[in-house]
Amino acid sequence: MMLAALALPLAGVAVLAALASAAVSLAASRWPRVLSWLSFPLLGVCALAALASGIDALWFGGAHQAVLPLGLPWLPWEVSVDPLTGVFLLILGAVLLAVAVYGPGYAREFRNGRDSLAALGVFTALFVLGMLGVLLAADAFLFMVAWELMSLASYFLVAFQHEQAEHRHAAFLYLLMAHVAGLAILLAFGVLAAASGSFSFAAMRAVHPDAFWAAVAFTLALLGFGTKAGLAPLHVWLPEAHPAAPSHISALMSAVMLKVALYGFLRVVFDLLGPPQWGFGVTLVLVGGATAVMGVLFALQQTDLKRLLAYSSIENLGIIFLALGLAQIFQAAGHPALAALALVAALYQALNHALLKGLLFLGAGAVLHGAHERSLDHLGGLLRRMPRTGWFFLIGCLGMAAVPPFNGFVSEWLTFQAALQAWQLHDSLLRILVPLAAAALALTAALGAAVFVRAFGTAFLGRARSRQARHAHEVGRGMLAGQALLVLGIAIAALLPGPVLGLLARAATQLTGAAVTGDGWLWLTPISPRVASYAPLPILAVLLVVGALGVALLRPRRRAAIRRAVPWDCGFAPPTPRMQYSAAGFAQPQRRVFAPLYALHEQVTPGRYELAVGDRAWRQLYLPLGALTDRVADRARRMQAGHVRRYLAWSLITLLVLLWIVS
Amino acid sequence: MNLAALPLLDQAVLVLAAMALFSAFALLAQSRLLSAIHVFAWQGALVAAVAALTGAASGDVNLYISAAITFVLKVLLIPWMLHRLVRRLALERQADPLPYPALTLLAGAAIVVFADWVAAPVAQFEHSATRNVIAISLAIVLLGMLTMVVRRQALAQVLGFMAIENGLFLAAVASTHGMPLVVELGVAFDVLVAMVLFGVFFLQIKDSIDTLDIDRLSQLASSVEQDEDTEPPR
Amino acid sequence: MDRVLTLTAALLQPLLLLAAAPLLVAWIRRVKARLQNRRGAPLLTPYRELRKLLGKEAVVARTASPLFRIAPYVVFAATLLAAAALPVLSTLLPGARVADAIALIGLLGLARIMLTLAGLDAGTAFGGMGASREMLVTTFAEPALLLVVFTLAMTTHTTNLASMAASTLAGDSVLRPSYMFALAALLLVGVAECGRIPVDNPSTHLELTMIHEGMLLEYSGRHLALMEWAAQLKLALFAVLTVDLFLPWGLATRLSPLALLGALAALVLKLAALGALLALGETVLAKMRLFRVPGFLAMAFLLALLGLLAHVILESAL
Amino acid sequence: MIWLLLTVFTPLAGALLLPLLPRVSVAGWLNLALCALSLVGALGLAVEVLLHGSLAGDSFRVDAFNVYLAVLTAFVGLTTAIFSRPYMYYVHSEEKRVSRNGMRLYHSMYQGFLFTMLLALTTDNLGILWVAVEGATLTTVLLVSLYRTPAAIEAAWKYFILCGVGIAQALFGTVALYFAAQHVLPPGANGLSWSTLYAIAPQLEPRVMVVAFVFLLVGYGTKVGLVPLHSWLPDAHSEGPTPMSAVLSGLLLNVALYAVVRMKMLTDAALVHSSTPQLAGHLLMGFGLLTFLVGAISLHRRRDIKRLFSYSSIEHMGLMTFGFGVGGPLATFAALLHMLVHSLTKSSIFISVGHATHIARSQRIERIRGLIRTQPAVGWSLLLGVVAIAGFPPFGIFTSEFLLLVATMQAWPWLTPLLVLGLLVALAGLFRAVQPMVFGAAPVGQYPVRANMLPVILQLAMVLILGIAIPGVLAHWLDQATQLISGRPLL
Repeated sequence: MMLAALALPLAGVAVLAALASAAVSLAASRWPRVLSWLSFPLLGVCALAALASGIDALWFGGAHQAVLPLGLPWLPWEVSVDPLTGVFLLILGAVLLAVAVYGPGYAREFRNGRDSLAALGVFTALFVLGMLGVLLAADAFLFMVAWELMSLASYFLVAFQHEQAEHRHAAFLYLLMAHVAGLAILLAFGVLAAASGSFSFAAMRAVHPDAFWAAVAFTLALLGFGTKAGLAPLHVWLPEAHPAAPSHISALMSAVMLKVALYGFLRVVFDLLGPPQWGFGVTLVLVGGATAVMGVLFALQQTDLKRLLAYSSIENLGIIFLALGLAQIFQAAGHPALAALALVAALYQALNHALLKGLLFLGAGAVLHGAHERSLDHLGGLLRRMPRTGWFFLIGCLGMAAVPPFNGFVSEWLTFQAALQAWQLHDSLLRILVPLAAAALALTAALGAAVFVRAFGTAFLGRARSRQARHAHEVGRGMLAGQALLVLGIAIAALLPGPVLGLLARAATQLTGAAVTGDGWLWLTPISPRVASYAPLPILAVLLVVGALGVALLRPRRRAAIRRAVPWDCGFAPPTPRMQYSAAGFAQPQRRVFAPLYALHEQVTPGRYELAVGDRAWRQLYLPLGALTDRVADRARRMQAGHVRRYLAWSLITLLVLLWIVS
Repeated sequence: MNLAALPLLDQAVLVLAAMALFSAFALLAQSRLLSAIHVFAWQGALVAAVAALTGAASGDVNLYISAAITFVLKVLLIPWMLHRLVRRLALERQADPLPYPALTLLAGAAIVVFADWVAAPVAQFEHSATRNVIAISLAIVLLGMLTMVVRRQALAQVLGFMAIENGLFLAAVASTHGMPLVVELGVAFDVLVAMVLFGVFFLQIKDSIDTLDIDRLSQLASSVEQDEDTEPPR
Repeated sequence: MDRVLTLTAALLQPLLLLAAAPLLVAWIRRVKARLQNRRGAPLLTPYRELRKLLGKEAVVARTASPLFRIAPYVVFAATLLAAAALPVLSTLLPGARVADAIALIGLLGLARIMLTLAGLDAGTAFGGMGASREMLVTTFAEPALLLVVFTLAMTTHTTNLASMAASTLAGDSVLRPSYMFALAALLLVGVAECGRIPVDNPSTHLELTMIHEGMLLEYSGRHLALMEWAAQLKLALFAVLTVDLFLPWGLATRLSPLALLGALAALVLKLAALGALLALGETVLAKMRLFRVPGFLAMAFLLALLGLLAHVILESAL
Repeated sequence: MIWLLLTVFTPLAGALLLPLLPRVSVAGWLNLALCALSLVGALGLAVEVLLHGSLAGDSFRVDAFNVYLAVLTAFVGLTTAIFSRPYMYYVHSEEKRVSRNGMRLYHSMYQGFLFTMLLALTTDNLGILWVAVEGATLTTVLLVSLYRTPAAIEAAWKYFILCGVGIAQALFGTVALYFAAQHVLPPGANGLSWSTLYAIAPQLEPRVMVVAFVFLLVGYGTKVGLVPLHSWLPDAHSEGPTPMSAVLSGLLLNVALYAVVRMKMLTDAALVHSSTPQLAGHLLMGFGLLTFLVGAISLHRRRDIKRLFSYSSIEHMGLMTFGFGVGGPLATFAALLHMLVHSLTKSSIFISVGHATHIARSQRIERIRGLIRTQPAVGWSLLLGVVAIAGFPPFGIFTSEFLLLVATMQAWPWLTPLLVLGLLVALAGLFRAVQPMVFGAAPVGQYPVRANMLPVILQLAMVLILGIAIPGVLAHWLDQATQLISGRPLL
């Protein structure tokens, strides 16, 4: 089939388009228009090509390989496209397309500033290039090069508005953690390469390390990819870095880069590492569950809209890793079909999260653009000032809250279905663990709904809490179109779960060897109709019909439909915006309930209440590490005492000790 | 091998080497600068004599040349330059007493024992009579370093440095009957240039900190980096 | 023919529940009044209230956005849809294929989210307060409810409510410890979700204790009618859910008129008993302070979890 | 042969000729031209080696190992000369920190330094190697004190004393080697010729060789900057003029390491039948690891930008030493590649640092702020240089570190966590210091300076290309060197 072989060339087009975008962006420092007229359109081309390549790879299946004339003589760069790559190319393409449409409008803001547009364009393109490279790489060397390129380019993007000290701090932390991740991954590949004697994925797939080294490789991979994916307690960089970047970059980082980390983990642990082990699965379930709960609890307390979204990303990645753990457990227990189901649930969740979080970050960018404010305590009433952005944002929020008929529910439902098959396991420990994981998931889902009710409710509903919010304006057509594209994607994922699942199942089949079907275009029946099924289209239809009937039947015929009046509020004095519930107040009950998990700093002075919700991991893990480094550095410095006689003594002692050793 | 069975020349070499070792100790302990320079000159003379005697024993012409170079350089030229410096810097009366002379000398003795222990496997491999001179030369090298560690006077440090050179030369002569001539010339040239540079430095140091006590040369300690008010130059 | 019949039944069952929901509320009020030695209002009062509200002018706060006016319709439709997934009379229910138990909980979630957003929309203090507290309740109630469903799903190997009920009907009656825990949890969750004493008091507008009513404070006219009706439907829904899951006996497994009539009679009896029980509870118990609510809900969550664990540990080996 | 003479003796001629020139500006240009000429020679030499294999003569030996270092030396010498011409002219005519005689001395010694470097690389005679390395100290010591400030004099004094003593130990080691050789070789043979020694190495007495190696290691290791012998290095690098820092970090350390590796090859060959055949490698690994870790941790809490980067040099020298110590084709290849890319990157960083200190008119890190705002070219090149030196792809240092880690993973898996820790600590230290310098708002009253960024762009571009694809010729060349050192080719 001709079309089947197109996946790799299309991916190549995407890579070239990203390269071209980077190259032309260099001119943007002189001609700012280059960014809007060339850089972003080229990224759009890249996105379309990636999208097409991903769909092609998923549709036709099979792996396509090629060797590039780059790299080291005995270690050429190899690339390949297979269904697993396809899933993530699809995600990358979809989000990048929206960003490419959205970007020009957003970047116009920077034309008047002092920040370099060329840097923005070049590093955006390199960032995309790095992510593409990670997805396409079929050998460890290219994978690492692309991985670090991705980290590095995104570092520069985080540091883009570097005149703000907190952005610099975020960028530094990000780079450091990215390096931790990179080195851990490198070591994981080192273990695999030591076993197989080669860096090519094909060779690694053929020869597996023994159980001990497999565990080492798994731990390293979890450490590396988990850091990038924001698993607790390695997540601290994420809520710092994602908000610091320009919003369309935050969208790419949260929606795509985290998925690329997920891809890497899948590639290493599910594809290359060899036979699954239930211990790996248990680890993943525990880490994923803890991350999800932690992420959502912190998301609930954030007042910065973008930080909130970042913590929510941590939560979602936790859920995804939990599902991966289920897949690993099922696979190890000899239930490949269930493993495939859990894997599909994870992939579906990844796709949903990419679309939703992309939309929400673009929406947050629009809010920032329209109201110049991203603190929930200074927003309010934006739904009336920025209606289109507002409704798009609502769709994103409902999707994240995982309610039917939105897409977030589909993946949550699939995960629950997978977890509920735990009765098929024979080990009683696992049989207890899996339902517990489901409980954690349920808790997370409920808290997640609270997070997004709070976010949407304080930012878009109620009344403006600041002058900027009162004078907010709707954003331009390009930025709206970018969001609309993602809404389109969300609609497809929400309403046609069968076909989407059919595509994603190719990747799950590749990794587990078992098939999952969606049962037609209307129904989602992963196991059997008796067990469970779900059909979002009828749900939407009924909602619309009932709603329309209600409006039609209840609308009064003689009078005006409604009368506007001052809010009632139990008849007290006319409420002012300051009397509204604030974002901090909204989450106060949960703050009390979960108080031991937060590092709270509260300060009450007459007429003022100040609250800072800190991350315990930061104070108990990272600050001591930093202090330790400084202490060791100071001690090492004492060697350099400045006295030449002491240096000579060092020299003499070294000589004597060495002579003593060898004699 | 019995000492008495050795030819007279070899016996003389051994005696001279022992005296060179003693001079290294003298250099270590001597606190007056001018006397130390004299001791150094004597050490140079002893080493040159060893070279000449070894040349006589083996009939190697190169060794005579080496001995001559050493004599000129280490006995005449360098002590003369040092003398001039001492006079120019008005250091004639300056003493540089050791903080713990007894301990230092004991450490020196320990170093000699250590040097013998290290050199034993090397020396047992040579059959000529002068093999044990290798241990002596190693000891002189290490004692030179010790001198540099314990002495605070810049000039005394230079003497230690030059004593190391003497030890090296002794080693070369005793173990291998001298290095190839090119190398010897190169070494000698380097020593000469080094001496010139030392002279330049003394003047510069004296200019900048008004003393030659090298413990005062500790501005560049990393801990000083913390100091806010000292602005290092570019 | 069969298909048409099933579809009709599927359409009629939620409508039946919708129609009967105010009656259940009236019944509870009546029993409660009797327990308090009052006569109580006639059973048709809730219907009259609804009719009155539907005829009234709708007043909307100036500060509210369009979402405020859409929310009642969404809340109503979502609750109704959730009811459609519930076997009221018969286990032959196509609606249960569209949305299983998890989707039912999801639809209730959708309704709740719209409700809380509407509470926040006017920008008033009480609306925000109600929304915030509602979210606190959800935080525990929703997962507890899910766990209850999971416990039963692990036993019956399905999350389809109709299949669950059918499976319980078909099996022998076994005394399961897990069901005991799950039932207790479900009752607690139902009380909390429907805003009944001791978590919330539906018959008061005392400002500082309001949860559900706080969110409805700005509503009037037809909007309020829809919201109230949806709340009544939700109560009925929880009642039916409880009996479906734990006491399905009487449900029609065939679509014969006789079976359906029997099912109706059984349902009326069971709901009446459950309503009386709730009324009794509301009479005996006092409303809790809000800060004790998390403890109450955590207890529900714990019970649900215990149910699940009891199933895994004690029953699954059977 | 003619190429060799051109390469090595052009700088010697320059060293003798340049002080005679009356005009400073002409001397700067001539300095540049002589470097270019030397580079032409080195390139010719490289082509010759490539076509005909190693050249060996009476007292010189040019094989794949040293010819690539020679080209590198000549190249970095040239690019630094390009940088140094306007830089030193500015120091001389604007800042008035260096007199005319000082400028003459500078140019003469610059060429003299290059001469000693190239001589040390191409000679076959271990004695001449020693003389040349000592000569490198002597030529640079006056340059370190060129500014005549107390700190500069102190740094130079320490540099002189420590390296002098160190190199004396190397001479003792050389004597011991010669001694061992004399017992095997017939009288009249050249016992200091490396080629000869290497040929007869298995017959050399292992116990003598061990002692000799210790002295040579401590001696040349002092110049490499191995911990705890490194104390002179930060002082000397930070107090001298910046072009000197660039060549010291980029070249001198390499040449010293080259000497160590040559000695290790001899020792390995001699110890092959003894009870401790890996002794030299283990010593190098231990020193390398210690140096690497101490260098990495010392990057933290620095106040002086040039000291910062000199510690970075120490760290990287440790890494290379470790690589050579691990041995085996992969690690050796990695270490060779690392030498190459580290030299290019580090000298480019020092060039950027030079401009940065001129912009901020201070060497203190906390006074250098907002470089990208003030002068984007300088800011970005410093930042990109640091990115490269920290081991990020697509720069070449990533490749070499990747290979080194993998090689360690295969041979000594339990040492890799230490390496990884060091790399992390180093990255944190570097970026902690560099980020505030390049980013952020510019201080008031800070203006751009005239800067020629060509050398930086050229060198970083080369490092970039090496990171993406190593040209076949170069890979072949490195592989030949790998074969020489480790006994087996990689390809």
